Amino acid sequence: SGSAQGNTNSGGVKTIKIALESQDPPYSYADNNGKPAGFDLAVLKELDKKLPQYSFEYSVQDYETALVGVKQGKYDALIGAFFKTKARAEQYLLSTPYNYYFMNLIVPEGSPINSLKDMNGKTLDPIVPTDGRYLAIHDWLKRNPKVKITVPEVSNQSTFQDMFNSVHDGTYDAVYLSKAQYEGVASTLGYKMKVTDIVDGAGTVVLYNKEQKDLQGAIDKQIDSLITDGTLPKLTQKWFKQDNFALAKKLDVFQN
Amino acid sequence: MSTQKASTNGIVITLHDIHKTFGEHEILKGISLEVHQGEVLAILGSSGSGKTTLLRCINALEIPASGTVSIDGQKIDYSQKHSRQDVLHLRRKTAMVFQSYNLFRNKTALQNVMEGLHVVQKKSRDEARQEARKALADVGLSEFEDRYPVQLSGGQQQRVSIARALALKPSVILFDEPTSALDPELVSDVNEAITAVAKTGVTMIIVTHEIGFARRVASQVVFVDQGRILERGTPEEVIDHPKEPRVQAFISKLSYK
Amino acid sequence: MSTQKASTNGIVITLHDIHKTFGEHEILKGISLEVHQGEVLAILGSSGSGKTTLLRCINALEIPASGTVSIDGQKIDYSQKHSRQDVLHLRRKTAMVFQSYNLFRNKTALQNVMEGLHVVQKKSRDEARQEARKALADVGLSEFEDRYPVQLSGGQQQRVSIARALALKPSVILFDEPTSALDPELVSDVNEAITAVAKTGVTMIIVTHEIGFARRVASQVVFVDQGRILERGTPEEVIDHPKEPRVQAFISKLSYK
Amino acid sequence: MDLDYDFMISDLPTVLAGLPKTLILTFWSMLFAIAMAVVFGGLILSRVPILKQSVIIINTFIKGVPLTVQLLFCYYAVPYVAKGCNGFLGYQYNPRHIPYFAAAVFALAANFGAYITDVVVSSMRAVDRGQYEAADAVGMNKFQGITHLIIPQAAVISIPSMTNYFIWLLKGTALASIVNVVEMLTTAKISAADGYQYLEAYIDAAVIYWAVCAGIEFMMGRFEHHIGFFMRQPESRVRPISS
Amino acid sequence: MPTHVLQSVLPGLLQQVPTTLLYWFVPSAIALLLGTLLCIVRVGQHRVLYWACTVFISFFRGTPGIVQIYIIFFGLPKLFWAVHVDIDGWPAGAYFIIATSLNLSCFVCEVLKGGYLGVDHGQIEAGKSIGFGRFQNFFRVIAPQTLQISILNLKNLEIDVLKDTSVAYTIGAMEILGYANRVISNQFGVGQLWILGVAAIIYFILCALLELGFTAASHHMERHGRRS
Ligand SMILES: Nc1ncnc2c1ncn2[C@@H]1O[C@H](COP(=O)(O)OP(=O)(O)OP(=O)(O)O)[C@@H](O)[C@H]1O
Ligand SMILES: Nc1ncnc2c1ncn2[C@@H]1O[C@H](COP(=O)(O)OP(=O)(O)OP(=O)(O)O)[C@@H](O)[C@H]1O
Ligand SMILES: [Mg+2]
Ligand SMILES: [Mg+2]
Repeated sequence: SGSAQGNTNSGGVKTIKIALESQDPPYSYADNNGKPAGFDLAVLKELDKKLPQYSFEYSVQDYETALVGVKQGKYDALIGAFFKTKARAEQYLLSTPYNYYFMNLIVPEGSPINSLKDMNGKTLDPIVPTDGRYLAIHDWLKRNPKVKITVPEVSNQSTFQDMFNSVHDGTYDAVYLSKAQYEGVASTLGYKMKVTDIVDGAGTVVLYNKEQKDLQGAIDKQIDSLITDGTLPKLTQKWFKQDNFALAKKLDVFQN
Repeated sequence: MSTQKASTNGIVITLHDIHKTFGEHEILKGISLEVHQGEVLAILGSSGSGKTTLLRCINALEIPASGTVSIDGQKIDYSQKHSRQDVLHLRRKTAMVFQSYNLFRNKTALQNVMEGLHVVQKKSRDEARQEARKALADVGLSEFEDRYPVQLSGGQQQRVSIARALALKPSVILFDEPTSALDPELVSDVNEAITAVAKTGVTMIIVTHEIGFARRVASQVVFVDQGRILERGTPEEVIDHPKEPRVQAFISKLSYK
Repeated sequence: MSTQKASTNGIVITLHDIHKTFGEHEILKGISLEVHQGEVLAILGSSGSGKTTLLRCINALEIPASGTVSIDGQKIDYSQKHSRQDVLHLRRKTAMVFQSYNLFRNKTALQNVMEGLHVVQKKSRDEARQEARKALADVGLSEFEDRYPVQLSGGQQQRVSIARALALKPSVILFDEPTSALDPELVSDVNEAITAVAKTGVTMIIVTHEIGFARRVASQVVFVDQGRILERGTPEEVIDHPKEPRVQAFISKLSYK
Repeated sequence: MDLDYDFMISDLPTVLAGLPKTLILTFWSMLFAIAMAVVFGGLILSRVPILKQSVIIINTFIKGVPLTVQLLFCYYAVPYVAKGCNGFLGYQYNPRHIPYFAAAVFALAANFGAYITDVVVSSMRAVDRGQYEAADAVGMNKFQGITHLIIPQAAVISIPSMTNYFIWLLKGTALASIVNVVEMLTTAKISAADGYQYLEAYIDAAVIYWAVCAGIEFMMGRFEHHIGFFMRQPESRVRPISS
Repeated sequence: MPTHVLQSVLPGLLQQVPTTLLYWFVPSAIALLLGTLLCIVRVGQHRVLYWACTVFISFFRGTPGIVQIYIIFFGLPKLFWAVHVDIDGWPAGAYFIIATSLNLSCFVCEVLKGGYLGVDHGQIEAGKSIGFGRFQNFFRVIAPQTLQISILNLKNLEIDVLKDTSVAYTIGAMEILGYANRVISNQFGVGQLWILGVAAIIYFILCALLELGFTAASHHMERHGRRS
């Protein structure tokens, strides 16, 4: 097989097909014209500049299709704010983190909740089990066995607005989400919510098809150098108004 | 050869000035008719003259444009409004044998005959079965009672259809060419069955092309032409000594037999 | 009354030892038959004796269990393998008039007749239309050419069906009770049409219950009983002086006419 | 294809555990869909003025709007309805446990009811006119004729289409995940979330669906064979299209 | 909200209408042909072909659409690659059309089969008796009458295919509902119901047109059944 085995053109430049997840703004999404957009794309563009032997070709794709597509070799790599897990490492090659994803709790104004520990005995807004947040919270709970938080499961993720509504009206106690996502809809809510300090964080990685060892090696090297030379921290500053790498170091989740 | 069965009984069917049109075509152009109880009326006429349509108007399978039909005290005036109940009551006084048989496809021969007895006349299943068996035997189909219509020959289907009507013993039975698929032997069997039922006071109207059969079984004959009754009388009168030239011409064609 | 039309022509149809069963019932028990060109063969027999089945076996609408059928040089031995092409060629030598007419219900009367001429015989649409018109006129249906089957009376449908077969002018035409829904006048019209076509050398096999019609139109008569040919000969022989007791009994029932 | 076969095998029982929910959803939806189709079909066939037109408009609307969108509307509407029913017949509204199962059945039944209405109408119309007349002629009233003769024949005619919709509905229940009803396909999806083996999990689900559908096809085939004897051309008269 | 939705989203949604129609029409046309062929085999007597088709149909009827789409989208290029044909560059829409055509064919086949079994056998015999060959009988007698019986069910299939074009976005082929979902997600779910509502109205209009068209066709086909 290998319809996606990169084609090498006369100049020795290998074309790499990269899928971007389509519905995860601001990290990775398709703009209204269907073109890829988002922070992850900006990272890829930086990487492409550094890798003269490769030329990246982007396509935005639905979440599951993208995952299946990389595994089947239709795409060589996939990006879209993916966390790392052991099970995933068995299915794909994973890069080192090119960014860090931070979770906050969004609670009603005046709520005493400031951290996940304050959530002991309380209930989070429901999360779809296929969502990265679901893994993240359960991972955290495993690391903090004394804290008991109820995480209801649903199969249809409600919109951000509805999540905040159901915390605002007291159905649930907090939404487990990133600050950036809250800010995306804050102005449409009609009321204010409190965003706690960062409660957890994890690196996000590129997923490669298992055959793409070389690509993995090349990109990993460049990610490290882009972090060291400050390109990626600057990029996070531009997109998220904060240096995600510095934050990660502070929270002790930095892995590079 | 035929014997005139003079009727001393009351009138069972009265048709008055029945008109029926399909689209622009006027098929029945004012038919009036009276039939006495126990009488067997044969309707003769050429193809397309409106015989089937007339039978269908009698039991309201076609709704006439105007005119009145009354059967055994049940009357409908088609110029006025009439309810579905009226139609049903009228229809329950009659049974019909269709030109194309119209057996219930999902029922065996026996069930075809039983159905009306059990469902409409509310007879017990056993009683209905017994009567149905008898009716099938009368038309020589005892062996075929468990066959479905698709498994029967043309003549067998036609006989089931006749048995179905006879078993109901309604006031009036309407036959549309009941012997068209039957051989001479069976025609005479059916003739016997019909005559026997007529003796019990059931009135019959039979559309037929078999003049011999008409002469033998009918007490009255009408000749229909282009939606009008041209001549009526006893079989002798109409068949043997027709007055109208049109009827004479029609009957004369028989001579080749 | 009938005239024997002695045949000097060659044999067109040969059936040899045709057997046919439905489930456990053996319907045809070895039928052998020869018909000469231009001959009109009438098949008599009581209801359920297998007449329709025999006709259907001749043009392979039913596949016999064994036996051979050959029509106009085209032969199929049902004991051996035969191809679909063989069946089609055999069938194209024949046309059939069904007991239940089987008109194409989505075609008008005219289209019903044209269909075979245009599609099978590849005549131009105009030519087909002209011939179809003529065939319809022969059976007295010129006015009805644009009607759909449901808008026609039983006899009219039957005549369209006859016209459809006659117009094709095949080697052999098979008629299954072609006059069952026709009045005496039309029977004689149809008789004329059939005789006219027979004169052109077309061979016909007619299943009929109308002994008069058979006698008038047929040059040969066979009597079928319970899947076997009991007697065959000229109309005079079979109808007027039958030898077999079974046939005598059958014919005697006619006497009531 | 590159598949994780170990996962496929180990995941099969997990996915299978979602089957009962799928079957229950299918059962109730089909039941109500048929009930609705019979009523609506009856109104169309009996030509009750106004009602007939209303039914046609309702059906066109139901069919014209994607089921996903309808379910999403249910997703938002049901909490309000449920809140309104608070205290009714002892029902206690709990915003954390919204009765979405009923909503899923409702939406699926309405959708398939609209489709099956056409099956009812066309099958009833396909019964030969002569059969209606024969029923009239033996004196049956409309109801008797329809129940004893027309429906049994229409039922046979409708079996192939019904099988189509039955299977379609079985698979359609997967959309119930929009209103948080977790049936088999969603179970499969969730089971794949950790390792991203979506294709493997879906194939597991597909195998189970396929087996169930084959079962349905077989059953309906037997059923038709059983009740449809009279509609078939006997023996040799059954002939393929071509010969 | 509503006016905003109309101004910003409606033009984009409307731009997707031609694609939607394409994703609807091509599979429909293919399925009519392929479904007919399958149906001929399914009512025929060729045992091997019969079972092959039966398994094929049972697969496409019995498995979730997403699996079929994935198998075509990911599997087909590999299959072609095995014979050294590179179809990897085909647009996603092409795969969607292939998958939908196969799936729809199977449903069409079963609908037609039901219709065929409803055709009065006498009609078919009449065709044979006037000498129609297989194809003539098929096109002149069987097909028109089968179509007449099946048309309501075909209509429903077509309506469903039209709506199911929305599945195309799972492999990145865009049409109305996919576009709506994209816009919704790009604004973090704000205005979800309004945007979907507008999309639903567009679908509804298209489906209502289909419904009208088919009803007219069905009425036309039944003209010969009316007694006056
Ligand atoms: N499909 C079938 N299955 C079982 N028996 C059948 C089938 N078709 C016909 N028969 C039986 O075969 C016998 C002969 O039928 P056929 O139709 O040939 O009779 P026929 O001579 O044409 O009679 P008729 O004059 O009544 O039309 C009948 O007894 C009939 O019941
Ligand atoms: N639905 C219809 N639309 C138009 N004309 C019709 C319709 N039904 C019957 N007719 C016409 O009405 C006339 C009378 O038909 P009817 O069936 O009553 O004839 P009939 O006397 O029974 O003839 P037959 O002896 O041939 O059965 C015929 O000319 C026929 O063509
Ligand atoms: Mg008539
Ligand atoms: Mg016969």
